[in-house]
Amino acid sequence: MSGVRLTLRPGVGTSIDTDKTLTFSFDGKSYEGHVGDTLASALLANGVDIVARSFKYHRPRGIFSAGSEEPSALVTLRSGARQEPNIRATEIELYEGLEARSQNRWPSAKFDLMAINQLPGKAFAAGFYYKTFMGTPGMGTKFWWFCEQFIRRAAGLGKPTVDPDPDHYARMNAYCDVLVVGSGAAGIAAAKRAASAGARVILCDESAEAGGSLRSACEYLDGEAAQDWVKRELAALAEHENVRVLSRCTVQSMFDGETYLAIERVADHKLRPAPHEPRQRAWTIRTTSAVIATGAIERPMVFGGNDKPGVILADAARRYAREFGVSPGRSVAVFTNNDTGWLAARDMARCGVIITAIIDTRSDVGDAIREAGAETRATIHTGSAVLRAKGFQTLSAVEVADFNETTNTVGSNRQIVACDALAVSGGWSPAFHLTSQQGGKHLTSQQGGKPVWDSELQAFLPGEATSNWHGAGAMAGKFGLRQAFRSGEEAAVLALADCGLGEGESSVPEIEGDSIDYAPAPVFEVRSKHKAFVDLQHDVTADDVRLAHREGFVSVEHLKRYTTLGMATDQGKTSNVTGLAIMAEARDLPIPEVGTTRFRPPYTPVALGAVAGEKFGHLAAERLTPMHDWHVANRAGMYANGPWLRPESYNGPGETVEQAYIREARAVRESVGIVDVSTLGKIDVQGPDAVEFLNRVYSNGFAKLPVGKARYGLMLREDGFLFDDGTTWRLDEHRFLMTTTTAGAGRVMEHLEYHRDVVWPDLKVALTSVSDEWAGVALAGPKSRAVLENLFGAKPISNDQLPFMGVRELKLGGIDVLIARLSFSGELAYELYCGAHCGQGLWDALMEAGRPHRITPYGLEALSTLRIEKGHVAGPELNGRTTPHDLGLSGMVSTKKNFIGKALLQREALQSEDRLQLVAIKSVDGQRIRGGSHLVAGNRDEPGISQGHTTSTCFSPELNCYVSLALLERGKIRHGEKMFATNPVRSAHVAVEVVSPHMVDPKGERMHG
Amino acid sequence: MLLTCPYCGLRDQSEFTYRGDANARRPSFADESIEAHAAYVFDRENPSGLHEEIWNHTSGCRNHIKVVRNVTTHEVVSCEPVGPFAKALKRGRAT
Amino acid sequence: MSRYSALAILRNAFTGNRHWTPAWRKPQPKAQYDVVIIGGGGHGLSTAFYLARVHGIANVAVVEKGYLGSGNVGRNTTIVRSNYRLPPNSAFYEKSMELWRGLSHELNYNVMFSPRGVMNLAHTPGQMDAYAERGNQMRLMGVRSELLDRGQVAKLNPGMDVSGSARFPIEGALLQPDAGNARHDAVAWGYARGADQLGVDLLENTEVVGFLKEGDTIVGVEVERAGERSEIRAGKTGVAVAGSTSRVMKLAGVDRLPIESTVLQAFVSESIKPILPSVTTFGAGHLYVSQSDKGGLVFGGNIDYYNSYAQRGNLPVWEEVMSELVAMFPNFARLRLLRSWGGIMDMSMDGSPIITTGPLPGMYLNAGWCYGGFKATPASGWCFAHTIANDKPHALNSAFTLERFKQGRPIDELGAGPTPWYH
Amino acid sequence: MADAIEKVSPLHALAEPGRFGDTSGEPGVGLSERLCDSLVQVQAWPDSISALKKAVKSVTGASIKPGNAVATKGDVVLMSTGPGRWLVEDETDDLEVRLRKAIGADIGAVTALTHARTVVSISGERCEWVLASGIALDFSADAFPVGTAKLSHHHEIGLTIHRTGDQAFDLYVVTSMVRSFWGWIARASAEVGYTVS
Repeated sequence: MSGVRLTLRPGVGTSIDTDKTLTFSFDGKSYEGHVGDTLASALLANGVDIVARSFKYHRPRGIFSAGSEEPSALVTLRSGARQEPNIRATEIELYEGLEARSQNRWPSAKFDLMAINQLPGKAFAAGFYYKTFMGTPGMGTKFWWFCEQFIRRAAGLGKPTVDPDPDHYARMNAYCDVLVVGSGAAGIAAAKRAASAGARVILCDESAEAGGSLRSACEYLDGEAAQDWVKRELAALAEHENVRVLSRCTVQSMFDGETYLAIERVADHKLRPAPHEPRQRAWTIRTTSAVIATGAIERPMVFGGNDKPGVILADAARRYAREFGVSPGRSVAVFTNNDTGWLAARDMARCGVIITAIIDTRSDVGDAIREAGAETRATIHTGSAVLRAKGFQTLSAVEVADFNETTNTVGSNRQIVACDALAVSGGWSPAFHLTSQQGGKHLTSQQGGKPVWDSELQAFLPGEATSNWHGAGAMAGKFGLRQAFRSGEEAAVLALADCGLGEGESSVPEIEGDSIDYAPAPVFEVRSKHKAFVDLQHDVTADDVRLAHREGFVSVEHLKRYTTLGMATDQGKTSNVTGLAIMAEARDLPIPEVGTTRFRPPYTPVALGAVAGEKFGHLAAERLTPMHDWHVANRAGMYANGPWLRPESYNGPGETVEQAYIREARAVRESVGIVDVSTLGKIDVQGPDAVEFLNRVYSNGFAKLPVGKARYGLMLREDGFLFDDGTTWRLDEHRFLMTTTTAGAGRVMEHLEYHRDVVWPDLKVALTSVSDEWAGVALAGPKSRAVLENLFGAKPISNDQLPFMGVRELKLGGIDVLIARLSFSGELAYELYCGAHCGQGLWDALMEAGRPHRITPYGLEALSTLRIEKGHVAGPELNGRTTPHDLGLSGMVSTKKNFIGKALLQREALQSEDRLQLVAIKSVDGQRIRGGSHLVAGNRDEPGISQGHTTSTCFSPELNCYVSLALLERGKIRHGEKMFATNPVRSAHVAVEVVSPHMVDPKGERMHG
Repeated sequence: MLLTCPYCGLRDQSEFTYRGDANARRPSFADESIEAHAAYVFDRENPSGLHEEIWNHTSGCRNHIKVVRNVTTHEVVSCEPVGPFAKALKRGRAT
Repeated sequence: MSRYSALAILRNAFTGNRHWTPAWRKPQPKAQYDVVIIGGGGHGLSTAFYLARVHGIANVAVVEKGYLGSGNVGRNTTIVRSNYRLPPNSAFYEKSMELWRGLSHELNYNVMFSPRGVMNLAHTPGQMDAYAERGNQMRLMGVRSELLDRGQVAKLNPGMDVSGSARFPIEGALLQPDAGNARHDAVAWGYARGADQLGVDLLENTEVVGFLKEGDTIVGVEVERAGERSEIRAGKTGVAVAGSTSRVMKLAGVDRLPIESTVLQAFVSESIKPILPSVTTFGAGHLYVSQSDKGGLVFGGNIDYYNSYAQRGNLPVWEEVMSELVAMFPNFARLRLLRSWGGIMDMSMDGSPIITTGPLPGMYLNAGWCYGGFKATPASGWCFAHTIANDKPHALNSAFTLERFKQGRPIDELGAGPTPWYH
Repeated sequence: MADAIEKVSPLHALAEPGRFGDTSGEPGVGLSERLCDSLVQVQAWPDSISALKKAVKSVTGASIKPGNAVATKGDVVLMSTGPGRWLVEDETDDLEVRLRKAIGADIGAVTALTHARTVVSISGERCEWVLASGIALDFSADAFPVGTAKLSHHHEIGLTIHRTGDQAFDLYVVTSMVRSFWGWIARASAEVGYTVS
């Protein structure tokens, strides 16, 4: 092929601005194009014929189409961090400085050493990989593993970058009454009609310029050139207050509930996005109804060498001539089985393209079409077919044979027709990809979604709608401008009815131009002994399809999976129907009985970053406590605890985390420490039935909890396993403040709400999450009371006024502070809650008051150390597989009342004493017990099986050794036993002694003091 | 997919949390039998076609709704309020 | 029937590939079989294969509603691993690994098992401890595992965001070096061809519409083929229909099971040159990704959280999955999603499978694979075949009972409890 | 005794006044933040809705409006957040106490949320566009009229959204996540340009 820019005049190059020249590069060579060009049109204009190599055989490939259906012309666009592999040259708009490279070749697209893949030829057919590389018996997978390295490197298309994407992405939620997909004749008609009835309309088109086929149409609408008409109408629509027009915006997926995902390419037509401009925007469009007017995709014909650069779809060739003023070759032949090929030839000729021959499989062609043919001055070969494309690398001639329409075979007459481009038309396939994504059946329609074969059009049409969508134009089999306008309006009326709106006004323009018959002859393949391709990108040949048939892979899904037909980046847009037709012929079945595969979203490939949208790099919200800044300023390492960030430890200069937490924990035991507990879940429980409700959801009793007291409570799941724990404070008769674990807050809230609403709706209980209302600070250590006395005076804090588990409200600095005497560490301790916005103030006051006692802020690690020493369970022990009995909490399980989980806790296996039970272990020789150890009887070399595992591990300053809580088989009766904590992945094997988990102050004298 | 919250109106599914089969009915509170609870907790009819299920409008009013949905087509057939205010909401009185 | 080899390929190439024969027969159903397996997916086909190969029971039919391999075996992300925590799972999946390693040979079909390693990222020290605990359990069960630090992770994954400023910084990872992936369709076709060669009848486009019963005992199935109904009698009837379990069991009068069906989506990008060597999972959410031999990134995340039989998912999972993927690999943002699809998962109440005799006499049930069924394909078939042949489970599947729920013996890896969509 | 403890906004360091994002034209939106003096949730039992409405009226002087219409009177704002449930905002500091006195346990529940929410206000020509870029609601004036409130979320961040004007919204954001929310809304506003006051 050697494309060439035509002499530009009115009607030729309607989409480009020849006054504006752009410089771009391909494979390092610099070229010029115009504003309005695509990369493909600019390459064609510059005579670049080989732009890519195919996936499997690395055969040279050129430009095959003019749109998103392109299977061949894939290039790598941009470089560095913005490098994008597999971009279709037919879609990318030319911009100044555009940089593109061919891919999947070495050293160049023209000369690719990997083309050696063609040599084994027929050996490399469908199913090749399944039949070899098994290696020899006993070798296991090694041989394949070895070969696979090379195969992987040879496969793949373009190269990805390893640099992070420098651009950002955005999302948009949009609502409308009628979404119109596609802004061709049918889409514009639908949008106008819907807007005229007052509907909110969104009109999307994947191209930069709206108009679809109108952009290259030769017809006049209301006496105006189609191109001018489109521009005017679209401008009017865009001005309409109810209409939003989105160009460069591909509707990719149809989801449930009339939800559509569309991707707008905001800045892909620029060298880089403007500052603050997203590269792409993902539109989530929720509509009441939709008009799908996505047009149709031209099909090629299958014949020998049909993949050669120079073979191009006829309508694409016509568009290059009309819109971009480019001829695909110096002499162009046309091969068709339908009238549209002839009209494409005529339109090209009118633009100045030299048409040398028109070859039609049909012998009987209408007079109007013959006239159009005559206008091109080409030699006419009816009842003929192209048997083979000839030429080294690129097309130089075609071999034409006479064609028998009844047997679909060629005769013996052969002629060589010289040409460097061949425009082919094998009929049209409606683009109902979006509606096919829905698949499945519908309540009211058993046929819904399933495509229907139209033997007149030789095409599948979308099946009955499964939801509120209405097909229009070529997508629905309504070909030609007149039908497109009419069906667009009809679809809009149906969509308006879905919205409960009136019918609006009709405004179909008067159309001057051809009346075209789109129905092709049922010819899909011209059989010859030459390699003929069905799927151009994946190199699936017609023989591969027949081989699949021979080997029994005859169902359409098997065909696809066995040959990879239709699985390339174009998802078979130009090859699926042809593949089916060849399989149908092999099976001697009508095409529809072979079936179709369901199209899957997205319609065209979508940047992963665009779907991530504004979440790219901002994966999840962080939850911060009111004292967050103080922690950071005071050298706290922050630890992600679910969405929360919590201080891990406050690391003094040169101090390790371990040194820091040991210091902090020691300070608590010896004097006083302060810790931020704002992250605990807090639920306000109120109402006349609040106490009854708590009594049902906790395994221990709450009926008799006095006002002004807190109680530790256990919650079980319905299946009897531990769910969560925490304290609940009775603030007055009908008002409680429940606390939960940090991680469990959300699920506890949902659990409670579910039971209140669904199970016991008659209980008068109000549940409100107040986790964000309260800042929480815990003071712990023998000096904690002294600190509080500094702030509140001695009396309110005395043991009488605030006994263990007591709760009261006091004033401090003009605000209310709730104080509860609770201990997680086993020391004398308090929790103080105040309004979150005042949290820092409370913290500062406590720090100030604690200064005489060298108050020490402590983090999660020390908090954990203190509770491990005390044998208090937390998240790692509440792992969803433990029961109260396992953790030594049987006393918390009421026998006097029912509660959630009680019944299934009685199941036989949960009552067994063979289960893993909570113990502590102590390192006996000073070695460090590391997290994740298992308890075994044997030495390092022969550890034996696991009898249990550690759950929470620390260095205990109190015991001066490494300790851990652990779950051990029958652990309760094994205190004193010597074992090993083995940790092979961390290369540790530590001798340990099993002890009671209550390692510090087992009688609880300190916290009660 | 969109669901109609009887209080907030038609909303995107991302605002809701799925809470399972609406026909899994907890035994009466007095019942402590393993059989009855095991059937409630573990056994599901899991039909294709119409399915009655509970959703919570977690990112909205936090009310629960009983949704009848065709699980073969994802078509939402109805959304009914459940919970203390179900009657008021059914009568069309938001509050 | 021809044996596959490099030589056979060459020989056939010289004769224009005209002499290849069907990979399996398309037989007419007999009136009676020793065993009928319902479900021509991976598990049903492997069961039939091992019945014939290991137990010498070849008078077997596999009854498939659509085409062979039309269920989850052809819709998954192809990950093969045995990095489990709880001993019953660990032993079972390690048996599967052993079978995977010899599978291409055993079947004379290249299933492209690729032991490229499975890496689970950890994002906090606590998560590292949890992975250490799992890795140690694996080691004690004889499964290789390694704990990697951040530097080692970075080295193996060019492009991964290992910076401390990531929203969920990567602390390290647990690696099972012998795990990897395989070509899913090849597994179905390899088992199909293998079973067929041993005499098993594979009945495609044959839908079970009822069960034949004598009293309570199942004695076969009623099927519909090409619009016609017929009876196939069977000494034993095995059910291995994954997402359709509840539907099929209802035909036998079993109305309730500890299973709910949900949709799981999977995604594949365009083909690119190799960039991702191992199977990698993101630990601060739910995401797994690997690169196929063809070059596509194959990935997935959580199920869509609702019951579904629609093989079609929704947008929230797309957004979640893509945002996690590009959080882990910010260089993937410009790569492009090619295709997504959905499969129906039979989610059990503890996230672990059921391979058992019963629940009715004459019947055997293989179900509850949640979304872990692909890697189990060999061991599932091997154990199910054993269970059918011997009328009792093998030690490897003896914990995967139906009764475990009522007894209080769940096998709950995540500790998520009896909420199927949490597993 | 401690010094007076003041409220500190979690956004105090983030919401610096100025002009940000695209500065090529007029700013598309303006952002600001504030804390509530009092924000209290009241909820009735199903049989005591009218008693609760009466009690609210007696305390605030304002009448609850039907549906999601927001009642405002002076500095009082009454927003519905669910069946039988409203948020009451005013500029006093003892609203909770007064409401609790008027609403006994037989009528309903009273819960202070003054600190649980931080209010982010957005105004300007492009405010619908900015909000729609992250929140799955229909922000058009027909669907979301001035003087109504809706509950929604931005990913995991819960929001109560009050349309205070044609081009103005108050968003009551969960306090612990308001910094993340601010980060998002600032990024979303950058494309259209924004001011912070």
